[in-house]
Amino acid sequence: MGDLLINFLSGPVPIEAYLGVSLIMFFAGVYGFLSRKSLLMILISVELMLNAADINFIVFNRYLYPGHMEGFFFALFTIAIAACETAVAIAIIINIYRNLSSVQAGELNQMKE
Amino acid sequence: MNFLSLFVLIPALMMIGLFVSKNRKQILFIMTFGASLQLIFTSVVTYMYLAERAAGNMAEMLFTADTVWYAPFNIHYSVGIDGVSVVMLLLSAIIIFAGIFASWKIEPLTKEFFIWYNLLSLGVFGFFICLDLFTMFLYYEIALVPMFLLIGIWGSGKKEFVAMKLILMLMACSALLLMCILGIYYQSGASSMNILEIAKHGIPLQAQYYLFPLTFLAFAIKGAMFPFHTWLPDGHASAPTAVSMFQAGVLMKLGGYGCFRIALYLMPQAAHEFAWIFIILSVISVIYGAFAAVAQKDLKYINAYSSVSHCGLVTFALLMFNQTAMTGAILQMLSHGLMAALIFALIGMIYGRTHTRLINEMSGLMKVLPFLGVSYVIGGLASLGLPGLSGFISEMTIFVGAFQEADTFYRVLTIIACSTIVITAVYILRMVGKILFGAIQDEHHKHLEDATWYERISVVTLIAAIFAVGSAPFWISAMIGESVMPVITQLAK
Amino acid sequence: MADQIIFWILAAIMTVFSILAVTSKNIIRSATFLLFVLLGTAGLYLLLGYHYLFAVQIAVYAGGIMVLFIFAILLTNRPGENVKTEKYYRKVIAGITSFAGLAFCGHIIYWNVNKAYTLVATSELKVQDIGHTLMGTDKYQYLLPFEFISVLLLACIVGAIMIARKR
Amino acid sequence: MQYTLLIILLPLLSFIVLGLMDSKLKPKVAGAIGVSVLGIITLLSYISAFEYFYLHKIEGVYEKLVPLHIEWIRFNEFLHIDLGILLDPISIMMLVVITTVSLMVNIYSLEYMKGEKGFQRYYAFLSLFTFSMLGLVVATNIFQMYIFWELVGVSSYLLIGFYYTKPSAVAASKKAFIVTRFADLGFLIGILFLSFYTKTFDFNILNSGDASIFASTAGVSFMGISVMSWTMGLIFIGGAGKSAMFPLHIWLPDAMEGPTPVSALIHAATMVVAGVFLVARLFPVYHTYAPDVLHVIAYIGAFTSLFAAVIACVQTDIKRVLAFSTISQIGFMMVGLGVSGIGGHEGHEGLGYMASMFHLFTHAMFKALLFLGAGSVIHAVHSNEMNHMGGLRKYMPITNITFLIACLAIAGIFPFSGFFSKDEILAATFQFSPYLGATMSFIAGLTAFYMFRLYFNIFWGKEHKHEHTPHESPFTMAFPLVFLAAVTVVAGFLPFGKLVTADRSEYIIHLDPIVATVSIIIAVLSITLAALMYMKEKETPKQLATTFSGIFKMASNRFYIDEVYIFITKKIIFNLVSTPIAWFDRNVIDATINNIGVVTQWTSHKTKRFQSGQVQQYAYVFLVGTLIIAAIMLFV
Amino acid sequence: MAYSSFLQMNEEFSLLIVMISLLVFDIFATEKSMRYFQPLALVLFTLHTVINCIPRDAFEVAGGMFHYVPMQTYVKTILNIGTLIILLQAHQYLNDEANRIKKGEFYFLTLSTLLGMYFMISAGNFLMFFIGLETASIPMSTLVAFNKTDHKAAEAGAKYILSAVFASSISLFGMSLIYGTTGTLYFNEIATVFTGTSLQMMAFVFFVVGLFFKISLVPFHLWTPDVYEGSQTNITSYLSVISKGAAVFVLFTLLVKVFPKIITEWQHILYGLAVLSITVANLFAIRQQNLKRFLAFSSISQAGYILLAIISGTALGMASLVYFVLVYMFSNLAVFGVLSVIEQRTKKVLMSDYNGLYQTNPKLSIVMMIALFSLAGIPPFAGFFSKFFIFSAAVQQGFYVLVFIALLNTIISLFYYLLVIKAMFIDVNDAPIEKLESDFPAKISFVICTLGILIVGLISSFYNQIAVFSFGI
Repeated sequence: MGDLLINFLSGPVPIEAYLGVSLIMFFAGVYGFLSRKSLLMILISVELMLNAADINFIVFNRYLYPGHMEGFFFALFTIAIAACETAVAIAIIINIYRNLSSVQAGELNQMKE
Repeated sequence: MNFLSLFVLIPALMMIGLFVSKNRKQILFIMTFGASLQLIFTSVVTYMYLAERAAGNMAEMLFTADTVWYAPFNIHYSVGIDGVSVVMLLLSAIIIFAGIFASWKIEPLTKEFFIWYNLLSLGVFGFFICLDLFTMFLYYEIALVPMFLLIGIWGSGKKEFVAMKLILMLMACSALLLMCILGIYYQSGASSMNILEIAKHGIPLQAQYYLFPLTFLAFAIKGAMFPFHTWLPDGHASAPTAVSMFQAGVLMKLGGYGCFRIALYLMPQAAHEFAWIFIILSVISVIYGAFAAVAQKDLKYINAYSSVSHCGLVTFALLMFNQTAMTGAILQMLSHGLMAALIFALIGMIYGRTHTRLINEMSGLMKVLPFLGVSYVIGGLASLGLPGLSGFISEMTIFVGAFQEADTFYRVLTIIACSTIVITAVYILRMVGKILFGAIQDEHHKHLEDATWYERISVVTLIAAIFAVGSAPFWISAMIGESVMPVITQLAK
Repeated sequence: MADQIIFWILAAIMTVFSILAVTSKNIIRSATFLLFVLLGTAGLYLLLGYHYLFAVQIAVYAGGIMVLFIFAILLTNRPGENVKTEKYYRKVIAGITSFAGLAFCGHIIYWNVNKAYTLVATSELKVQDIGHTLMGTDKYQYLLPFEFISVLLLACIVGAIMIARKR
Repeated sequence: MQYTLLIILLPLLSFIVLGLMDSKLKPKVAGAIGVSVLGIITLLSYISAFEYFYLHKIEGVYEKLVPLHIEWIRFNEFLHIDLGILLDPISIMMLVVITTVSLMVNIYSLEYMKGEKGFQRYYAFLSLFTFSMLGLVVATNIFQMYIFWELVGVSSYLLIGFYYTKPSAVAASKKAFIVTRFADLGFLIGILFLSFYTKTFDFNILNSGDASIFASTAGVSFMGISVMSWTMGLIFIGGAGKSAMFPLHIWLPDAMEGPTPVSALIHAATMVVAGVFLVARLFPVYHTYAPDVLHVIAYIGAFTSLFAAVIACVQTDIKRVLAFSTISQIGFMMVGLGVSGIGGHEGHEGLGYMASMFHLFTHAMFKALLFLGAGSVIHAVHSNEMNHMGGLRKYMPITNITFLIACLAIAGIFPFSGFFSKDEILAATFQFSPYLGATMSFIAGLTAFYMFRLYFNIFWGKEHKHEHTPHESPFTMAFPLVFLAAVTVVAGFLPFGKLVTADRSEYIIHLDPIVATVSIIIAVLSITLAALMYMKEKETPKQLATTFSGIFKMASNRFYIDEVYIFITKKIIFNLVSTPIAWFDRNVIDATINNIGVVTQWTSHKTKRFQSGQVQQYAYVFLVGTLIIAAIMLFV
Repeated sequence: MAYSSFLQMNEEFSLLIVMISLLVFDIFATEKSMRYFQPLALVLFTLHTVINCIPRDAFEVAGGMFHYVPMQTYVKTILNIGTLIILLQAHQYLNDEANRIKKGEFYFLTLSTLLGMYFMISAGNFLMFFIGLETASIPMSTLVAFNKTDHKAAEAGAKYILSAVFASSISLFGMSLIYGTTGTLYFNEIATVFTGTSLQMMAFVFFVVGLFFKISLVPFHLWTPDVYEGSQTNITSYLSVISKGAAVFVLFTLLVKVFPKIITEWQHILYGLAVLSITVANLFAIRQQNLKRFLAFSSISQAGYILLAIISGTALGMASLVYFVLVYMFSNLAVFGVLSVIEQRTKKVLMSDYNGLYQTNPKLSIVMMIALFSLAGIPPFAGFFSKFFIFSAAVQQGFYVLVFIALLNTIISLFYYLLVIKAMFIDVNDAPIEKLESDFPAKISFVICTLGILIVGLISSFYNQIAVFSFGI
């Protein structure tokens, strides 16, 4: 048992593990996006999704293509973009709140069909 | 750009003129002047054509001109005419001319009416002078959509519904057509969309098997072939007079012309394979249309079904693949165009007075409307194929031509098709008898005014043309006869 | 070895808190859980030797975005009003779909990702290198996107202010 | 003989002028134009007849002259419709008949139609008819004949429907046109067959006796009958329609709705014999290539003749009696043709043909006379019904006498023209088959009977009360009666055998004394019987009617052929074919198209909820879409 | 360091200058001089359009980060003209009391999204591309919510930003996987190594749906009608024309340049999506009463038609696509222009409100009709030509069935376009929209659109010019 564990833990962290974490994060975000009612919660879920992608970039850069810093910079810029998105989204959500006195996604149903 | 382009330029200029015109007088002046110009020009072109042929120019198309338009697609603006186009141009010019007088008092939105009307005529003329698949299709489509507004605004009855249905059905057939045109062009591997060029290249047999039936069908729908004729009765019934005339007189002819010029000419081998299907359908149209007309109560419906029947003969004859029948088909297009236009003009005029088109609600109109009545009888007689009027010539040419095929299949169908001359007589005489003869039953009908001068011009023009074709068919038939030869040779390969 | 252990701890934290963040009923708690996830991500960056990115992650996400979230939550959360509970079937559908997506992507990634890597030493990236790369105009240098993203930032600021201001 | 063209063209001109001017012309002027044009062409046709019969006989055979021949429309290298004039004995004879009767009718109508609304139109139509009929008889080819055949049909339609405000007239005109049109269909198909096999329309080529023309028909047959028999049979259907052979005769009695002079011209003298003329024109072809059809023609003619004669015996409308009599007499002509052969220097092969043509000629004269006489009576008493007449001989002496002459002629009493022509037909028939001959003799007896029944009922018998006293017709009406009566009296002595024969060479007529005597006896007996029954008011007819009520009723109702016609047209064509087709069109074909639209719209409305307005649902669809595409790309 | 090479990016620089100068003007201008803001902006933008309309030779900046080919000039010019038309049409709106204050923001945001599109178009690297994409969509969401006091606008803004963020997350995830499988983010390098392994295919799909979202193809389209309906009409037109036009061009470029090795695969995807988009959008459009919503579905189906050009992957397809976008821009903007004029004055957007419009506003009706006919592909209007070329491009590659399905759908689309025309010309209305006088800039925009619709088709040099620089596989 112990050997097995040590065997498992020896050597570098496998790339699949990183990718698995990011994937779980990503789909947790997806789940949140699809199931939560509050717009803010939806936004929180989106953050998870963006973060998952960032991790992917970083991991790929480090593990597979360490020659250049492409993944690194992509992640860096993505963080900035995520910040922009969040800021704008929150502004819009606040605007929704002003208009509807609520931030429930279900109430955004004036336009349909 | 050679002088043939004037055919589309004149309507275009007329449209511009109308657009800036101020009052009714100017509108009517522009229309009359323009249409007369068009008619004269058409006659001149006809004369030039005959002179050129007499001078021994045996080219397939005369007065051709070719300008590259969209080089990447090898689309050229190429024009040229042969005898068949000349006949169609004449027909269109006459009907457009007559149509103007038939809608002299059109209300409301006179200007708009004539603008759309001109657009229709532009499309039709363009279609007949063009040799390039793309431009042909372009003009074909131009001559389609104005119908929607013309019927929708100035029509009667369930006009919106009918306009929509008509346009959508015809759009369906032009969708089919567009696909076929592209298929023809790409499959032929020709370096231009010019049909002469494509005919030289030929289309692989395998492709023809797909393209021919579809192309033919697309045009046949326009020619109201059973069972795709159903846009026609409603369309005729709801359209205003001039549009009914135009539709029956010219637009339906685009179908037959297209079958002739594109489907048969470019895909002769497949035509042989599939002819039997369309021949059967045509014969069904002929008989079916005639029988359906017998049971109708509305004048326009009667004539609509009669058109189905008559135009069935066109495709029937085209598919006989011999010179006589094909000449007959073109003659039938000409003759049906004139007759149908005449009858629709008269129906419109009668409807304008009686405000009904149901034959049960009219009787004895001959007494109060002698001019219209007599003209109506003439139209009816032309339609049932009275010698001396155009219908006889075309039908006989068709029957004689169709009889040259000794096969039992052809023979039986030809005989069935021949029997239309009886059924036609039945519904024509029934209709004439009910509305024109007998005693006047409706009090209001006793004080109707007979045709006005402009109505007379319209009617007389058409009758004169019908007589001209009917009593002196030799030159027109000879002209057509030599012009169908390229198609026949193509089919004989 | 230590890397491994740290990684697995971080991984466990991130997985658990990701899931908690999207399932928690209380929105403030969700935000907090998100913070933990973001910090865990920062930890991963650190683990992989991207110190600079670690700092950025902490500063931007934890320092900037989370604050925004907290403000927004406070602004829109009326006292006494609880988050409405979601409909059950919706959760189930969302859950099934997400899980299916996870399984699908996991399957594809697991079997197809390039595992023939040789991990070079996880030395720290020099800030000078980062700076040079960021300011260069050659291939694999990032001045143009850097300049360009400023336009994005500016536009977002303008837009956000335009939306958020009272008039 | 180029001037014969004028004979054709002048009536056309007159039609155009009268038709276009219509009511702008005064009635008198219109009448004058009509009459003078007819006068000119009558004169011309007489001249041409003289010229032809005197000058154009070469070696005992009359030439076939084609003074005019233009190509009208060309179908292909062989087939082309030409317009031209073919002069041979029968066409010359027809020219004479047509112009004469037409002229008489034109003169007669001046008075008869006076004051009618549409007088000008009437004359226009008469001119049109004359033109068409003349064009028909001089046709050089079968298609030209067909063209004028149709034109004749239309003129007939127009003239029958002249009183267009009268529903019965409209119905009759329609019926006449459609029935003959139906027959024309057969004609047309026959022409098409003929032209297909012979590659020509031209009569001269067809009749030339050149067997190579028909070479391609050899061995071709359908249902055991040779193709030439089919062809000629179909062509005969056309002739049968125009000539009112059973069962296509139904239109003719109704056609009496037209003005009486029209009946005289079209439905007695000229148009109705077009069928006979057609058979005569193609006689060599019939004789050589379709003798079986010729025999069928004979039997149909005989049956029709008998059938019509029986009906004529019980009709009470005088014009209908005459109509049935016409049918019966045309039957005679058909029989004559049917039993005939060609040639006739020795033996009697050509007798039937000659007799038939002769009968055509004489019949035209006396039947026109009868009709005009009847018109005169109707003009006087304003009724068609026999019951309203009686004892008119006192008031209308000229009419009486001329009518009597005509009756005697049709009954076949020597020396009136009918005797000669009918007698020869009977003789020819006896040669062919004694049974047929006997039948025909019996019919001749019936003819005499019903004609005198008619005569006595009109001019003798009990006088009917009239609102105003009947009076003799004025000169313009009387003159044609007298003229035609004169012709009727002398025509029998025309040397017809020298002029009009099957092979265009002289045929010596031998009167068969036995046949002649027998037929005169039969005729006299019949007349006596009629005199006994109808000369004085007696109960005998009524008794007879009740005794033979079955047959009497059937005959009065014309053996219910009209009912069959109505059944076929109304019940079968209209209710069982047209109405269902119209229904099918609206409710199946049209509805299918409409339903495509309806279904599209329905789908559109049913999918509303897909666009729920919920942003999460949008994302859900987005995600699922992505996954599905990815899955398809990877696993399919 | 070769900063000077940046100066080659003429279009981007001049647009940036316009933006900055407007921003500066907006900040420092007095209340009074704000009157000159719009004329100045329009003049500057026109100038920008004019000076940048000549194509240059291809070049690269920043080591391939920015990759210019001459065709881009045409695309950008088309976008410029479109934006100009929209700005002209928005003139009225921005002069309203309520919106006057937001003028500067409007321009700045619009132009910054345009700049984003420029970079998206010219990107030679996924990073550039992604930033461009985001620049084109994040500020856009604030534009969508521009009428912030309007519930619908607010809702539309929220829907847009959430959908956009979701889409870009997925797309980003896809990009990360592309990076993971190819090891590079430069387009030209990816093209050689991207061979279509399983993971690459998945990455590709995840990535490309982000663009499908922008183009709003079924089933990634559901946000479109809501957002179109909610936002201010000029913004809607911007979304439907400019944003979409840029995206389709980019999609073509990417597919052809970056993923040429998996052409069969992406052709299959596009095949399905084209059929779905055209059909579903048409079906949904039939029942719409709100014209903006209706146009949303119409534009979705138009996007489906555009796929027919992309699917061919040939130079012919490229030229047809750009041409289609050009024509589509004129037609759609004309329709939206009419809509905006009417909505501006009367707040009416339902189809039934348009009944009898011709009686009172003949000119507007005619413009609208011509534009709708052009959208429906009726000759002699340019739309006919553009549709024909697109079908032609697809048929040339043998997509007969696809073209046939598309053609059948043109019937449905004609149906609903005719519904509008019917409302304007045929239906009677007791209280039609009163006579409206549109302001001068709007009039200019109508003239430009109408002329465009009329001459772009009939005069072949437009197409031929485009065809000169088109490229395909």
